[in-house]
Amino acid sequence: MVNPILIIAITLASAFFIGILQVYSKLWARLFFFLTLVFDFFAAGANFYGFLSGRITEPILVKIGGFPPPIGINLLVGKPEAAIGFLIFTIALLGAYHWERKGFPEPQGKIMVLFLLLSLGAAGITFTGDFFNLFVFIEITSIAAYGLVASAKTEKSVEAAFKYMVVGSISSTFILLSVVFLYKATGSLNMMDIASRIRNISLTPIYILILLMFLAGLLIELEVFPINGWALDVYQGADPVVVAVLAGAVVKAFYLVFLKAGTYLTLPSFFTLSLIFGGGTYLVSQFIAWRQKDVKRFLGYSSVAQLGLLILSAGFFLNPTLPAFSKHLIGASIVLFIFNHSFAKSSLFLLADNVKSSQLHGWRGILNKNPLFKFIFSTSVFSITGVPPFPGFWAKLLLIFAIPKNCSWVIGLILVGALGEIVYYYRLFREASEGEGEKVGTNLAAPLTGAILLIGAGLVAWKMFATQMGIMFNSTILLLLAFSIAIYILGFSRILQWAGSLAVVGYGIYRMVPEMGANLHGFFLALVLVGSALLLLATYPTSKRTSWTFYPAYLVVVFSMAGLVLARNWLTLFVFWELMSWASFVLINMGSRAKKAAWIYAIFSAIGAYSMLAGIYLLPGLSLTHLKVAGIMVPLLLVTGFLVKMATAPLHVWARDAYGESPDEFTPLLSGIISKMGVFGSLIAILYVIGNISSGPSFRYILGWLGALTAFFMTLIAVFQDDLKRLLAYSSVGQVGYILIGLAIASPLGWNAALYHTVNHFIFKGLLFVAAAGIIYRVGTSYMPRMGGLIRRMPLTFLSTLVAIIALAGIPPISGFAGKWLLYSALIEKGWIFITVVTFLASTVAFLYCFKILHSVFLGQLQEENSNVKEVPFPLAIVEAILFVSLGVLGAFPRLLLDPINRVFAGIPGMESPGFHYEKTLGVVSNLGHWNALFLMVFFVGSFLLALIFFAITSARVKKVGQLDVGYSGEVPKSPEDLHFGYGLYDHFRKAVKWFIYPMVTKIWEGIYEWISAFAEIVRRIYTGNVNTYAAYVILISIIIFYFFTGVK
Amino acid sequence: MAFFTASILLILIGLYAVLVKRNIMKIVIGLSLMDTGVNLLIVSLGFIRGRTAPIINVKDLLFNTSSKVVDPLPQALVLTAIVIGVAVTAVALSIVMLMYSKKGTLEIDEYKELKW
Amino acid sequence: MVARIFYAFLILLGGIAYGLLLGGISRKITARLQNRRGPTIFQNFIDVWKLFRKKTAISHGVMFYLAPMFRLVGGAGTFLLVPIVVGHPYLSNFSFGGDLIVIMYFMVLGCLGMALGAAESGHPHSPIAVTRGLSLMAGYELPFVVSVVVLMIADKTTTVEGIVRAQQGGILHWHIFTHPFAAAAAFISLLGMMMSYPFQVVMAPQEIPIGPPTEYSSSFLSYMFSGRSVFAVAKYVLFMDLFLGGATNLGWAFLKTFLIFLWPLFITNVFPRFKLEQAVSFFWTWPTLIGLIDLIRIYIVR
Amino acid sequence: MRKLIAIAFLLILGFFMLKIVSVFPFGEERWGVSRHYVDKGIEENRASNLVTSIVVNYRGFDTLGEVTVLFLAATALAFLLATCKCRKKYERIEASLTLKTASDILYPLLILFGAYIFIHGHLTPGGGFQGGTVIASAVMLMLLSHFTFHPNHRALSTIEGLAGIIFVLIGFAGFIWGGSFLANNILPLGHWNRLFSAGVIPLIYIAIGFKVGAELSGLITDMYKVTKEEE
Amino acid sequence: MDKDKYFLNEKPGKLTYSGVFKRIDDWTRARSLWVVAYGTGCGAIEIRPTFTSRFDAERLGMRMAGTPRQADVIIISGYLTVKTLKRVIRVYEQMQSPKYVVALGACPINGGMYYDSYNAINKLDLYLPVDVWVTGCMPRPEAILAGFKRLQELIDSGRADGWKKYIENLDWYRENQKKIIKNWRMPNYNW
Repeated sequence: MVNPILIIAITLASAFFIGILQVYSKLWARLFFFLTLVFDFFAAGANFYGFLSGRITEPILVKIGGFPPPIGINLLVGKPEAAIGFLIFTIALLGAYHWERKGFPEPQGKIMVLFLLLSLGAAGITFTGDFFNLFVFIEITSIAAYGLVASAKTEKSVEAAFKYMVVGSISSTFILLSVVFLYKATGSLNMMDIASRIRNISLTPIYILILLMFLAGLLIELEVFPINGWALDVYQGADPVVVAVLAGAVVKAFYLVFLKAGTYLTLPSFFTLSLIFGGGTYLVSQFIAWRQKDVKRFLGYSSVAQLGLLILSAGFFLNPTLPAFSKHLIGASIVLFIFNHSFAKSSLFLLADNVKSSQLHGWRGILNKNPLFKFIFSTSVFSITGVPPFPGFWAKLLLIFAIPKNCSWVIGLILVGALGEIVYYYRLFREASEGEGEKVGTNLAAPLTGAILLIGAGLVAWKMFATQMGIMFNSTILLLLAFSIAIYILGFSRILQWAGSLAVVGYGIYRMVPEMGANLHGFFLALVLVGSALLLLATYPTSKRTSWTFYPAYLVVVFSMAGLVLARNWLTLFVFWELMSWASFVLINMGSRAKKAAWIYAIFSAIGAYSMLAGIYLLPGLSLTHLKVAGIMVPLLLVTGFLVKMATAPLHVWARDAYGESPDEFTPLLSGIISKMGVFGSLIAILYVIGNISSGPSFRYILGWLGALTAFFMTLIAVFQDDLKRLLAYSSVGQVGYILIGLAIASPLGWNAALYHTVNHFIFKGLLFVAAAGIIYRVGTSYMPRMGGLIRRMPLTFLSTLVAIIALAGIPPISGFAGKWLLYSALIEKGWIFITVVTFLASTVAFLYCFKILHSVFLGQLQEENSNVKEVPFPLAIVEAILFVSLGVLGAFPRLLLDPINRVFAGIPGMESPGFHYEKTLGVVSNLGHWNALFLMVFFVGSFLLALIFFAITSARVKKVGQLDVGYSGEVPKSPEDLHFGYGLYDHFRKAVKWFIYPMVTKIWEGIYEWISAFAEIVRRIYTGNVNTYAAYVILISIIIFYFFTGVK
Repeated sequence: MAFFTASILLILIGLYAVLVKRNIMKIVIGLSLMDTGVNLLIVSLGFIRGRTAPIINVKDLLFNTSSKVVDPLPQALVLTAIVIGVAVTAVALSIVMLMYSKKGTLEIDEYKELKW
Repeated sequence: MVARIFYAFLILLGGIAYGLLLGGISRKITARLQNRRGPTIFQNFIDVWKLFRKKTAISHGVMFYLAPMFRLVGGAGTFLLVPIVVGHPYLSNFSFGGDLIVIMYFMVLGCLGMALGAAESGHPHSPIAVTRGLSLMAGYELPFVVSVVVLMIADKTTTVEGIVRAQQGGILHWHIFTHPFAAAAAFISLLGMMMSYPFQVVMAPQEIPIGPPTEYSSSFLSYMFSGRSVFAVAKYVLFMDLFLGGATNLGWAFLKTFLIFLWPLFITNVFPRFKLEQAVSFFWTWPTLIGLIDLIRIYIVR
Repeated sequence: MRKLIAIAFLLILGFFMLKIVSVFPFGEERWGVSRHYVDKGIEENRASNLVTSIVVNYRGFDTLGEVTVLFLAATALAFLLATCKCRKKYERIEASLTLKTASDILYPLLILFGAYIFIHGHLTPGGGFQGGTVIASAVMLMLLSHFTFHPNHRALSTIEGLAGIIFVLIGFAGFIWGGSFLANNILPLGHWNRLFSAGVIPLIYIAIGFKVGAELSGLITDMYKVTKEEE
Repeated sequence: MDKDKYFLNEKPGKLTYSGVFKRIDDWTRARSLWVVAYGTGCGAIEIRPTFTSRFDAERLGMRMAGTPRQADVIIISGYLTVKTLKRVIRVYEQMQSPKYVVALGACPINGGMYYDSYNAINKLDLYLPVDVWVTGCMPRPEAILAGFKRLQELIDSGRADGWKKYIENLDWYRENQKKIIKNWRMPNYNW
C-alpha cells in the first residue's frame, strides 16, 4: 500500500521542482517528469493491486494534519478510487509518452508541469473525501486543462479553451456555491460526515435545491446534452493527446464524483435525473454524430454518448430497489465501460493524432497504409461499439441484463443508441479502409498499449463474467478459437496459413465427431464444420489479395458458428452470434470494393443482434427449452435477429453488396453456411418460443409470407443483375426465403423440407460461389456481359455449375428438387395456398436467372480478351467436383439426407413421424403425392444416353464450325462482342414487372437513414459555437433541473 | 439579507455579461464579477451578528471563544476561492490575449469555428 | 418391367407420331382458315424425315450437340410421366415416378436443355428468344399454378391419378365444370404454353426468325421437332387428366386431347400478337384473377 | 430579445438562489465543524489568527492546492504567452521622474511590508497570500514606472519552485516525524500570540509568501513582457 | 478435291443413299422444300404472293425458312450486284447439303436490262451452281411455282446435284468469285 497522500504530495513537489528544473535543463526536467509519472503509475497500481488481491480490505483513510474526518481534510481511497486513480495515471503515462514521442510544444517544461498537474488534479478529485477540497482539485484540473487545451495555440484550440473556461467557471461557481451552502446547511464539508448528517435532517425542497445545484455543476463537467457544446469543441479543437487524457482519465474522475454525490447526497430524484440526462445524452449524441464530418468532433460525440450511458448506469447502480446481483452486474458493467471507453477512446484520439487531416475524407484509406494502425483502430472501434470479446461488449451485456424488467424501455434506448453508434463508427471504418490514403504517423506505441490492454481486459471479463451471466462455453470451441487466432502468425506464408487452417478445421472435426448428427445442434454442427472445411479448401488460390487476417478471421467465423449451434443457452448463442457477425464483417471488409457493403452489413448485423438481445432479455429464462412468453414482442425481436442473417425482406438490404463485394473466397461461406445460422436460430425460435405463444400460428403464417415474398422479390430482382456475384446474392437470399417458408410451416414435412433445402442450398450455392470465385479469378471481372463462351475454356466448371443450376432451379433428377417437392407438399398439406402460388411463381422466375448465369458466363460467344483463360485452379476444381457429385448422388438417393434429418427430428415432440414414408415403386410417399427420385434419375440418364447413342449412329455428319460462323444475314461478323447478347438480357421482362422491382425497401431504409440524419442535422444546430449560447444553455438546464426536481415553485 | 441579495445580484450581473456581452473582455469581466459575488456571499454567510473577527489577540477572547467570534471557516474558504478566482482570471486573460493575437478581434461571433 | 419399358417405348413413338400428326392437322386447318389448300396433314412427317436425312449438320459445341437430346428426353419424359389412362397397366405410363409437382418441374428440363444448346450457338437471336420464352413461362405459370393448386387442394392430392379419380362418376364431375374458373385460367395459360398467338413471342417470325433453334439444322432439328411434338401431346394429355376427367381408353384419350388441341389452334388463327411485356402482364392479371376466384372459393369452402 | 431571455433566465436563477439563502438568516449563529476550530484552535495550533490556523493547518491541504492553482496559472500563462505575438496597441511613454523616484522609494518598503504581513500571518490579519500580493504589487509598480526593470526570471522561477517544495517538504516532515502529512507537531508550538509560535504555520506562510510573491511577479512580468517585446 | 472432307461420299457401313432409303429421301426432299428467299432485286415482290393464300406454295410442302441453316433452297430473285453476291455466297455456304439454287428472272441469266451495268453480274452460274432458272422480267408467281415444280421433279429423280458440282469445282467457283469481289475477307467454305 502506498499512502495516497504520497502520490499527491510527491507529484506536487516534483511539479514545483520541474518548474525550477526546466529553467536549467530541459532533459532533466523531462526525465524527472517521466520519473514522477512512473512513480505515480506504480504507486496507484500498488494500491489498486492491494485492493484487488484482498490485501487491503478497508478503504484507506488519510487524515491530513492528523485531524479526524470532520475536522481536517481527509482522503478516502477505496477500491473504486484506487481503480480510477490507477486508470488516470496509466492514461496519463501513455499520453505523456505519446506526447514526448511527438514532441512537446515549447516551452516544454511548462507543458510538462501542466500535464502533471492535470493528472494530479484528476487523482485529487478521485481521492479526496472533502467537498471543498474537491472544489480545489476541480479547479486545479480545470486550469491545467484550460492551458493544455490551448496548448496547440491554433485558432481552434484557443477558441475551445475559452469556451471551456467560460462554461467551466460557471460550473465551478455552482459547485462552490453549493459546497458553501452545504456547509451552512449541515455544518460540515466532509463527504462522509455530510452523508450522515443529511440522513438526520429532513430533506426540505431547499436542501434538495442545494444538492441539485451541486449536481448541475457536476453535470456540466460530465458533458450532458445539451450543455456539452464546450466539450465537443474541446474534443475537436484541442491537441488529441490532451483530449485523450481528458476523455480517458479526467472525465472518469468527474464520473466518480458523480457516483459519490449519488451515494453521499441522498438525493431522491437522482435516479430520474441520471436516467433523463444520461439516457438523453446517450441517445441524442449517438445520432447527431451521423452527420459529423470532423473525426475528432465525432469521436467527441461518441465520448459524450458513452458518458451518458455511464450516467444512466449510475442511476441504476445507486437505485436502492435494485437486487444485489443486478447491482453487482451494473457495477461490473460500469467498471468495464470506464475501462473500455478510457483506453479505446484514448487510443482513437492518439491515432487521430497520427493522421494529418481530421476531416473524414482525410481519413480515407489510411488503414491500408500501416497494419499496426489498422490493428489498433479496429480493436478500439470494435471495443467501443461492443464487439465480443472486447470489454465494451461485456459491459453492454452486463448492463442490459442487470436492468430490471420494469424498466425495459431503457434497454430499447440503449440498443437504439448503440445502433446509432454502429452507423457512424463503421462509416468511419468504411472511409478509413477505402482505397489508398495518405501516410500516417508511426507514433503508435501508446495506442497500441491501449489496444492490447483492451484485448486483455476483454478476455479477463470473458472469464470473470461469462459464467456469472450463465454463458457456457464449450472448451473445445475455445481451444479451436485460440488456434484460429494463432494461425495469424503463419501469415508470412499463405500456403502454410491455408494448410494450418485446414489442419485446425480437421482437428475440430475430429474432436467434434461425437457431437455431430445426434440432434438439431449436431446436425448443424456437421453442416458447419464439414461444409466450412470444404469451402476452406477452395480458398487458397484466390486469397492472394487478402491479408494475414483472412484465415484467422475465417476460422473464427467457422468456430463461432460451431459454438453457436452447440449453444444450449440463448446468451451463449448470442455471444457466438456476435462473434460470428463481426468476424464476418472483418472478412467482408477485405473486399476491395466492399467497404460500403461492409458498413451496411455492420448496421444490419447490429439491428439483428440488438433486437435479438432485447428478445433474449425479455425471455423468462435463458436455456434452450420451451419458454412461456406472453405477447408477440419477444418472438418478434428474436426472429428479427435471425431474419437479418437470413436476409429476409425487408431486412435484406445488406445482402446484395455484402455477397457481391466480399472477397470471392469468403462469399461461399457467407452464403452457404453463415446464412444458415439464421435458419438455425429461426428454427429454435419457432420451436421453443413461437410454438408456445397463443398467436403462434398466425405469427408463423406471417413468417411464411415473409419467406414467400422474399423468395419472389429477390428472385425477381436477381433476374436483372448483371454482376455474377450480386445475381447469386439475390438468388441466395431468395432461396433462403424458401427455407423460411419451410420453417414457418412447422409441420414435419415442412421442417424436413427446410433442413433438406438448407443442406442442399449450401451445396449448390457453395458450389456456385466457388465457381464464381474461380471464374472471377481467371477472367478478372464479375461483370457477366463481359464473359461468355467460357464453356470452351472451363468445361469442368461449366458442368458443375450446370448441375448446381439444375439443383437451384429444382428440376427433378438433381437433388434440388427434393426440397421443392417437400416444401410444396408441406404447403399444400398445410393449406397455405396463396403462399404456395407465390412460391411456385418465384421458382419459375428463378429459371430466368438460372439461364442468365449459364448463358452470360458459359455460353454464347467467347470474348477475345478471355480467349486464353484456363480452367479454375485445382483446389477449386476439386471442391466443385465433390459438390456436384454429391448433388447428383443426393438427387438419386435423397434418403441419404432425409434419414439423418428424420433422426434429428425424432427427439422433438410432435415431429416424430416425418410425414412421409418410402415405398419401392412410388419412392417417397407423402399424404398427398409421391416422388421416386431414383427412378427419375435412372429414367432420365438412361433415355438420354439412349437418345444420344441413337443420334450418334444415325445422324448426318456433324462438323464443328467456328465461333463466328453463325447465320448473320450473309454478313461476316467482325468480333464476338457484336454477337454476344449479355447486357440487358431481360430488359423486355423488366418492362413487364417494373412495378415489382422498384427498390421500395431500399428506398425506405435510405429514407429512414436520411430522416434521422436530417433530424440530427437540426438537433446539432443547437451547438452554435457561440459561448453566450452555451452559457445560456447551462443556465436554462440548471433552471429546468431546479424547477422540476424540487418542490420550490 | 441585503448582503445576500447584493452578492446574488453581483453573480447575476456577472452571468448577464457572460450571457449577453459580445466582447470577450466583457465576458471575462463578467466571470470575475461572478467570482466576487460568490466570495461576498460566502463571507456574508459566515457572519454572525455582533461578533468580532476570529483573531484571538486579546486574552478575553481565549475563553468561550465560540460565543465571541464569527465563523472563521468561510473566511478561510473565501481566501482559497479568491486565489482560485485570480488564477482563473489570469489564465482567462492569457487565453484572451492569445485569441486576440490570432484574429485581432475580441468579437465573440468571430470565434465560431468550432460548432455543430 | 421389360414389357413396361417396351410398351412405354411404343407409347412414346405413338405420342411422337400423334404429335406430328396434330402439327400437320393444325397446318392444314390454318391453311383452310386462310382460304388456302395447305400442305398434307402428314407434312410434318415428311419434314422430320427430310431433316433427319440431310447430309450434313453443324455443331457449335458440346451443349449444342446435346441439347436436342435434352429436348427429346424432356418432352418424352414429361409425356411418359403423365398417365394417359389411369389404372391401365401400360397406358398409365411411368406415372409412379412422380406426382404433379414432379411433372411440372420435369417439363422445364427439356426447355432448359434446348435453351442451353441454343445459347451455345452464339447467335444473338437465340438468347433473345430463350429469354422471351422464359419470361413468358414466368407469365403463364402463375395462372396455371393457381388452377393446379385449386385442384390439389380440392382433391387433397398432388398426384395426377388422384385428380383423375376425383373426377370420375359423370361428366359434371370434371374439373372443367366443378372448377370452371380454375379451368379457364389453366386453359388461357395453355395458350402461352403452346406459344400460340397471341403469345407467339418466342419464335416470333417477324423479328427473330424461328427463335432459339436459329443455328440448328438437319438431324438436330428433326430431334427437336419430335421433342416439341411429343411435349405438346404431353401437355394435352395433362390437361385432359386435370380438367377433362382423364380417359378410360385410348379412344377417349384421342378425342379429348384433340379437343384440347383445337382450343389454342382456334385462338391462334384469329389473334394478332402481344409484345412480351404485354403477354406477361396479361397472364399476371386476367387469367390469374379468374383463377383466383376459384382459389378463394376453395380457401373459404375448405 | 436575447437580453430579455437572458434576464428572464437569470431572474429565475436568482429566485432559486434567494430561496436557498433565505433559509440561512443573515448573521444567525450556526456552527458546524468550525466550532472545533474556534474552541480548540488555540489549544492545538497556538496561532492567534484562527483563519490562518484553518488555512494553513486544519485545511492546509486546500492551501497546498491553492498554491498549486496559482502556480498552475502562472505556468499556464507563461506557457501560453511564451510564443504569443500579441499585437501592440499603443505607444508607451516614459514615466515621469516623480513617479520613478516615488516608486524607487516605495519598492523596498512595499517588499518589507509584504514580508511583514506574511511573517505575522499567524498573529494578525493577513498571511502568505496577502504578503505575496503586496510584494507582487511592488514589482508591478516598478514594471510600470521603469522601462529597464527586469525581474530575474530564473530567480523568480527558482524561488517559486523552491518555496513550493519547501511547503511540501514541511508536509512531508509532518508525515515522517508527526505521523501525518502537514501535521503540526514536529516543532514546538510555543506560546500564544508570540512571533515564534504555532509550530510550522509561520514557516509555511513564509514559503507561501515567497511563492505567491514570486508567482504573481512572474505572472505580471510575463503579461507585461508580451506587450513589450513587440516594440 | 478431297471428297471425304466435304462428305460427298457416303459414310461406309451406314445407311446409304441407295435403294429404298434413297428413294424416300429424294421423295421427302422434293416435298419439303424450305426456302430462304434472298430478295436481291425486284423478284422479292413476287415471292410473297407465291407463298400466301392466292398461290399457296405451302401445298407443295414448301415453307419459308428463317435461317440459311435450315433452308434447302435459296432463291435469287432478280439482278445481283457485286455487293450482294458476297452475301449470297455466304448464305449459300451456310446452308446444309443437299441444297438447291433457284434463280428468278432474266438478270441472273445474262444481266437483263442491267447487262452493261458496272456492278451487276451477268452470269450467276459462274459463281453459284443454279439448279433451276425461271425466266421472265419478272416471272409471275405461276412461273415461279412452275420452276419449283421442275425443281421437285429434278430432286425426286435425283438429278438436282448443283451442290455437288459446287464442291467438286470449288476452286473454279472461288476463282470466279474472287475475280469479281475485290475485298474478299470471307471465312473458308465449310462444306
